[in-house]
Amino acid sequence: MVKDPTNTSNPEEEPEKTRRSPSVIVKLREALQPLLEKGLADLKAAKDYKKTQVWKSVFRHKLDETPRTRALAVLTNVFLHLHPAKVNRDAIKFRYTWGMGGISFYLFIVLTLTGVFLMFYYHPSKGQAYIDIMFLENDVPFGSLLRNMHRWAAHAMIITVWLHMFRVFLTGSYKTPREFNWGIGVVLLVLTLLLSFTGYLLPDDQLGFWAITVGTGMAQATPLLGHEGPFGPELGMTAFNDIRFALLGGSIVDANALLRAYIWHCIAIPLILSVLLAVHFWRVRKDGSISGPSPVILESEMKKKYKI
Amino acid sequence: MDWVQLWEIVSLPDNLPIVFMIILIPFFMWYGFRQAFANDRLIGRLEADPALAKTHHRKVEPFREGWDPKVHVWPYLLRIELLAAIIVTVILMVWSIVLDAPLEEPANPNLTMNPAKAPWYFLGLQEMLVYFDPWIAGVVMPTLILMGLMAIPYADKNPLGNGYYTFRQRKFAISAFCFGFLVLWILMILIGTFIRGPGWMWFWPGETWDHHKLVFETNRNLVEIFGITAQPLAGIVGGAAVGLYFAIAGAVCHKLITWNAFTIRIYSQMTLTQYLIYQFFMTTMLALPVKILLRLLFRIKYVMVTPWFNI
Amino acid sequence: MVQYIKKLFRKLDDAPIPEKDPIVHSSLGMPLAISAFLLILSLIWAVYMETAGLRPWRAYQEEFGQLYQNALKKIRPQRAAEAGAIRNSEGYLTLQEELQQAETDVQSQLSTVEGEEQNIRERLAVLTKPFADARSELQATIYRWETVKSESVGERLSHEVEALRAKSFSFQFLDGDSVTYTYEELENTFNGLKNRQGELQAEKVSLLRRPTEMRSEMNAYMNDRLTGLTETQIDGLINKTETMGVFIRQIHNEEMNLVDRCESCHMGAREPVDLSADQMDGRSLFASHPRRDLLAIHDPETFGCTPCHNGNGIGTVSPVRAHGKYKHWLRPLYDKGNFEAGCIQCHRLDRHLEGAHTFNAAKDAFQHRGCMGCHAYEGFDTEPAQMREVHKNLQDLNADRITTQIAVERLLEKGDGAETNEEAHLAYTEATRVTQSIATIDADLARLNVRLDELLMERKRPGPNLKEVRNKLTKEWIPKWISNPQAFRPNTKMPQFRLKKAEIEAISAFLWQSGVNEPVASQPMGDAVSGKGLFDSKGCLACHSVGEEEDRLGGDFAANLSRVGEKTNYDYLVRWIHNPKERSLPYDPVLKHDVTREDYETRGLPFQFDPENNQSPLGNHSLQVQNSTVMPNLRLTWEESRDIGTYLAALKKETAPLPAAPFLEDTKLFERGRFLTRHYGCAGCHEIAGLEDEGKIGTDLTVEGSKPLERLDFALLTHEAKHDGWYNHKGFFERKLKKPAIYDQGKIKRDLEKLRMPDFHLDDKDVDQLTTFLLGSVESIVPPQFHNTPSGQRQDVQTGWDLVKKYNCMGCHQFTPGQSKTVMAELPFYGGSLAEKLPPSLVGQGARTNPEWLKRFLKNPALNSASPHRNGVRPYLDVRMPTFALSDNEVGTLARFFQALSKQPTPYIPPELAPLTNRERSMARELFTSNAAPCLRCHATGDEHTDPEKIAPNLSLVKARLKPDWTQRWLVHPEIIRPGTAMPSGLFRREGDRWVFSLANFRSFKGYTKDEAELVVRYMFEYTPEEQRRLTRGR
Amino acid sequence: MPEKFVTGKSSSPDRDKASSIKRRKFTFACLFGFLGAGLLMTMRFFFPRTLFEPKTTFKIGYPGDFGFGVDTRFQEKHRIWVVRNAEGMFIIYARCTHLGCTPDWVQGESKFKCPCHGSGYDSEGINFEGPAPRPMDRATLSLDAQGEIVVDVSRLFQCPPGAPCQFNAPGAFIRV
Repeated sequence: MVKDPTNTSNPEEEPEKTRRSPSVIVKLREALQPLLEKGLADLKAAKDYKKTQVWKSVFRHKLDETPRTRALAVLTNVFLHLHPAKVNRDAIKFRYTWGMGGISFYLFIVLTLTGVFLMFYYHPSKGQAYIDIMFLENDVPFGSLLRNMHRWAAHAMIITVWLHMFRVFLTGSYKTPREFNWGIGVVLLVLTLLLSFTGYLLPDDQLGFWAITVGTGMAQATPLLGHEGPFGPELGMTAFNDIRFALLGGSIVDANALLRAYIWHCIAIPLILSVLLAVHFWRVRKDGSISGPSPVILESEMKKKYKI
Repeated sequence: MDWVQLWEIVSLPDNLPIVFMIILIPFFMWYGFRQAFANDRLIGRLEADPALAKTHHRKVEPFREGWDPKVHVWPYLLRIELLAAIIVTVILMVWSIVLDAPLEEPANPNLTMNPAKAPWYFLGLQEMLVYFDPWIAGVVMPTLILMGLMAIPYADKNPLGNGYYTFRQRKFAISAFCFGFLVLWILMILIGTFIRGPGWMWFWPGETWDHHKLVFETNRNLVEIFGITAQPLAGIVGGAAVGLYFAIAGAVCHKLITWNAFTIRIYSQMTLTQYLIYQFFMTTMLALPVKILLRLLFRIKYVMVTPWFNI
Repeated sequence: MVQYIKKLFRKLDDAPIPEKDPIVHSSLGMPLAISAFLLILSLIWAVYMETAGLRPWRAYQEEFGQLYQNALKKIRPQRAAEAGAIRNSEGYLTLQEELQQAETDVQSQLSTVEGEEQNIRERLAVLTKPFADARSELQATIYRWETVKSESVGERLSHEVEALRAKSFSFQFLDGDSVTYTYEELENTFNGLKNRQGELQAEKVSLLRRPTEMRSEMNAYMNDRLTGLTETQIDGLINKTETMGVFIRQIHNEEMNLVDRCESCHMGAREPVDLSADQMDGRSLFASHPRRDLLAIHDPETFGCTPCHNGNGIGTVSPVRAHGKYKHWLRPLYDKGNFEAGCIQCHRLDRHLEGAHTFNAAKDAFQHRGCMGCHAYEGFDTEPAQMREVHKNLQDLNADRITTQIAVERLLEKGDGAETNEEAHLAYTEATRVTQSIATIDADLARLNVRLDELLMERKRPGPNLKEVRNKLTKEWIPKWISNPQAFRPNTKMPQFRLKKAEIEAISAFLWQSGVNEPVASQPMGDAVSGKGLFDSKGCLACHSVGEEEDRLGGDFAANLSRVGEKTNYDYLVRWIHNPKERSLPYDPVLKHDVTREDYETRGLPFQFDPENNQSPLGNHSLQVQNSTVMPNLRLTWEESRDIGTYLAALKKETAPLPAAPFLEDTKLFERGRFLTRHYGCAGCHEIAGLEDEGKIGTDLTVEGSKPLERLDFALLTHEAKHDGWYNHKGFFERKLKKPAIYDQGKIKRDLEKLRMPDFHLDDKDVDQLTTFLLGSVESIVPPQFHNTPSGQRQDVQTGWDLVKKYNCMGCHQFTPGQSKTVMAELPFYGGSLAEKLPPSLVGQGARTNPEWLKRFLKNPALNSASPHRNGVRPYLDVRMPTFALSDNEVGTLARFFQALSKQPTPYIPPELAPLTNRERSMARELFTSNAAPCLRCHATGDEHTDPEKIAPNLSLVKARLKPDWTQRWLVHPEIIRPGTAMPSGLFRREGDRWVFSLANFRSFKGYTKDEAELVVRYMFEYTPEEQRRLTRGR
Repeated sequence: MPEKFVTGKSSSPDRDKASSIKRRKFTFACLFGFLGAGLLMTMRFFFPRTLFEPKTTFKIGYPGDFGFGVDTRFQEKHRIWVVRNAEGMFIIYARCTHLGCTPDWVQGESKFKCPCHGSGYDSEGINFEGPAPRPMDRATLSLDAQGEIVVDVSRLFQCPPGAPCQFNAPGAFIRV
């Protein structure tokens, strides 16, 4: 039968074997020899780890600085592959893009992370909500840091999104073939504002309460759908069945409103937003990567049909 | 000059983003137009010299033969992105450590904050509430803004300036957008934040926000100036006034789109629908400042008064 | 750098094109490195903030631990010394011996018991496991057997069970002997052993009982004598300081929804050792709570800190946040001066709160400075409201009565007109039934009317009745006074209104012209010297004062009379002194005008009105027949009144005649004046013709403290306030009270738009007190079940205090041991031996007197109508217990108050005393008459001729007045009950279980075995005027 | 054929390569340091400094209120059994030492039986059957100044096999 090496290397047995006779030691050493070699071999192999099966399973390609690798690095990485392997040499210039789209996306990620953490300590119920925020500030480690980052990132994101839109307009990047993506961009902008707005109520303090009251107060003036809007009353709108009610889940800003704001803020809107984001990015790629900077076209070169 | 007051407003944590904007917007205006003008000069050169136009790589960015027109994303783009991410993170961290997110008194329906302001990014709309009824300022206007924005690509027939900064080739589009974005949105926000004090009253920067300030703001309707109050006459006259405005504004907008040969060429390519979209949104947009001026200069509340709605 | 900036601003298109591809050959290494470094820095910063920057309590706790330990080590030795002393005290040692004795006694038995128990324990140790196994196996099998379906299996199982039962177990015990049991035996032995073990343990306990008791006794002995912690406890604390971790100390109480972390920094607050600031080297935040007594009543585990102190209990990130001293926290920590504000939200219903000086002072001020004249506040000046209510009910009832009356008549008619007898019968019975209901209505009506009369008596106004101005005042003086009361009479409670000259004239004119025109009987002059004597001795100075600044004398409850001569009309003054309640004309609260002499005459009624005949001639309802002043009637004779009047009338400062004021007669000013008087709310404090029922013109202050800051009108000072840091409730109240007009500052208003609150010239102390009061007047954040809502006797006490304050009883009497000296006691006339001439202290009054008698006494302190000009109980006192014209309701309240104050059971049932036998009576008489016990030499006897030189209360009242048990205690040791009394102590000595008269032994007392003190008491409770005369004849 | 790529640094030969390598190392050190620290911070975040759980110490009345044997009246409220025998009183914390279920007191067989895996304990909480590894734990009890029993279930006494039994430690029982 084959001697199981583990047995021989069993520490209990060893001393008594030694007690018997030197020849046994010799046998033992012989038996152990191949194991030893294997071990050394493994160590050697470990030295250039890039050859190991594990490594290869993770990195599909070499990590040298050849063009091929660089292309693969982008293409084989789920996160990076929303970039093409190569881009217009000038398109990477901050001067052209202002980097606002990317920064907005980064901020969105930051917001998602911090937001998830905040949810661990927040109950969307009247009274408790406010106290939770105070606990966050006073006894949760890094609680206030997280909350601040969440709020400030939200503000920053709004600015960056606006600037992004501004830039896209200035470079005329909404023009054919990118009309549709511009539309999505506008929706994303709105969603960003709504996210921030719904978040405003959650601390359940005066600031949020009145912001929401004023904000939803407008909704009750919606033509036809609001009980104070033109033709609203004529259509039988009251404080209990109009659009504002739908938003607040009541005729006043109260527990229901808080809960609704919470769910819109934490689940519904982020979901929609992420989906649209995906579309947005995908479209950027499909519409031929980012718009420019492309060679200038001269008036004189406008198509014939533009001639009068 | 009440510096304390000024500092109080500026140092309000929630107002900081706006302070940032005051810096960022002009910077990027300059940053963008700097390239636009560079391109315009290039375009000028090329227009003047067809030969050069054939050979030139047609960008202001430096370029030599043999340089790869495309570069690898890894590392050239990614390293920039990494840098950007790090810098943003640092800014955020510092900002969050230095400034606490506001937490005011617990919500109390019986006591309204004075001034009670919406989140700063909606202050433009809230400012509009001064000049229009909620259903316009709060509902119709936002809807129109969005629709208008979405309509832009389809209404703008100008094929030039696609993918590069230029002013000369898109004078009208760019000025119009800047007007909408900077004046009607950003400026309104600034007013709403820094100018509007307690009771939504107008305080010049550095003026003390006095809760007891009294101002002469009694408003009247346009028709009342002519002593017309009785419905339906008032409604009709008001309606007429509104109509009149749209007629004039329409004419102006038409003039703008047929300004010179170039614009006419673009105009010639517009379908009727596109033209109407263009007219509709332009005239509506212009209506805002008009109404605002009417209010600020002539204390006019409504132009058109009907039993169901007022404009 | 510079050229980099140049590059930034250079036109893009004239940038030179580099040789090498700038993208490929540029490096971002440096910027990346720098930004990454900054990233790390920001991270470090964040971690610092988290661990230290935002967690100040960490440092505090470290520091506290150190300081506390030092402090403890300092005090340890003296504690040790004290404990040692006690241990060596002979009492302790004896106990110790006894203990040892007890232990040795039980030693032998104990050892045997323990031996056996030990043995059993060992056996059990061996048995338990196998037995447990066997038992569970057996039970399991049995269960299977019980529940199995099939016969055969059941059969088999039954055998198994048998086998298990039969199975034998053999054991080898440690003590050698080995046994073999069947299961049964095993079970029995096991249980047997268990039971035995139980018995033994019980036995042990009973054996050890005595020693254990001794031990606890010794501990008790030790603890009773220790003044503080023991050495070991201190050591325990020192250990604690070493082991106590650094974490947030938190009090959390669900039902109070309270979370307080105050003790995370203020760690000394509840430590068992009293820590002063300088023990903790000057760090006052570590000192322990200065008022343990309060903590004992308000257990911090339940009440936390913030309910009393305010502040943000959850906050821990910085002192400012935790103390709630920032814009968005609605309940900032109370400042040092205003601590007692915290009491009010739960103790609102308490009129007098033991130990809360500011609280009490503020409430007094609010009542008697006249704040309540303009400002409503829960619990103050309730009479008008009650009156309105009663009036309403009266009207309703009357209406009912009429309707039912009519109903009755209808029914009777129906009965008369009925065809059949039955119908008639039915109708009549119905009628009688309804008539009865009328009777009940009448009963209610009567009750309400009584109550109304009471209210008419109870309602008092802070200011005098201005209908009497024409009789009372020097005409020209009125405008002078109104223009600036303080100038004429410093620290009067009449505030200064900010009036224009014209306004003053108008108001004076209105008041003058609206005054009644009933001439006062003119009085001859009296003797000023005796007047002064009377004034000083009769007790006027308990409320009034004379003299200004340093030579001011007397109380500040009522006016300072130094210059009264300049303003008053002598005749009126005399009438007032004789009976302040006397009005020139009665007021009709229903018809809302004074009833004139004509009204009476036209109806052929005598023009006479007083509490007895107070019905209005104009309808059957009560009149207000008395001035609504708290000034009591001192029952002076007309002579005395004149003398005092003469004396007062002479009190002047400026003798120069006042400038003429013709406008007073100007009728054109009347309406304007009336309007202004109303506008400035004069009627809040004064009774003014036509304005008797004016409402309060001020805001309700019951919850002023929790009014949102935004609603307190800082007017143009808002900005300054924010700037100088007093933009908060405290700041607002303080400044408003100090300078009521302050928030008009800089505003341009028409006179009538200006703030109306007049200037009371409050000193800083008053301001602080009232500020505290207002700060504390909030919507309570404490759930109601934690509030103090006095009921039963505690309520009686509070309602009682209301009256005591209302009538300034403390001016003459002492109520609680804690009360500072009375105004009277501080007067110079009552030095040393004359203390007996002071009004009696009322500490323990409830235990002393019979409430029924007390009521009679309060109604009329003279206790007889025959000769009213004297004191009923202590005729020998110069100072006179006045008649306050209290309503029956008030009298009852006071009686209950005293009972409650000395925790007496109510109602009081006088105990039955055994009647005296003849022998006892003769004994008592002998005692009374003997020179050894000269009771009658000091005690008054109700005899007008002899009483004045007596110095002790009237004995003939004892039966009615006193409670027997108290009387006996008093006889035995008066010195303890009232230190410094003239009543001699040691009249009786203890002999076995009875008290024996110690000053002499009379023949007749030989062989008397009962308690002699009790004998005297019983005699005194049979004491009558006849007996009195008999005795005096005897001498 | 594109020329040889070089990243992160210019390829100018005179440029010192080593320094740029160092710089890169530094940069990555910083970045990974940040991420690592961030991870730790995140973990710390899940352990707030305070809790709002019900009190672990409470009063259950005077020794006189309890007869000999097992008293289950506080099982619902506080999850404890009060046991009194001739020697004194102690508190069994009603948690099976196997997997933490709450056993039931079976009066008939005078034992505690755990519904989850059938562990059985005798009337003093000593395990004698089933998988339970050790007797049920006992809560701290003491008499306050008024002689009332104060129980603290936050400090439990154990009697694990092979380790010293804490059931006789002061606080685990009181003599009455």
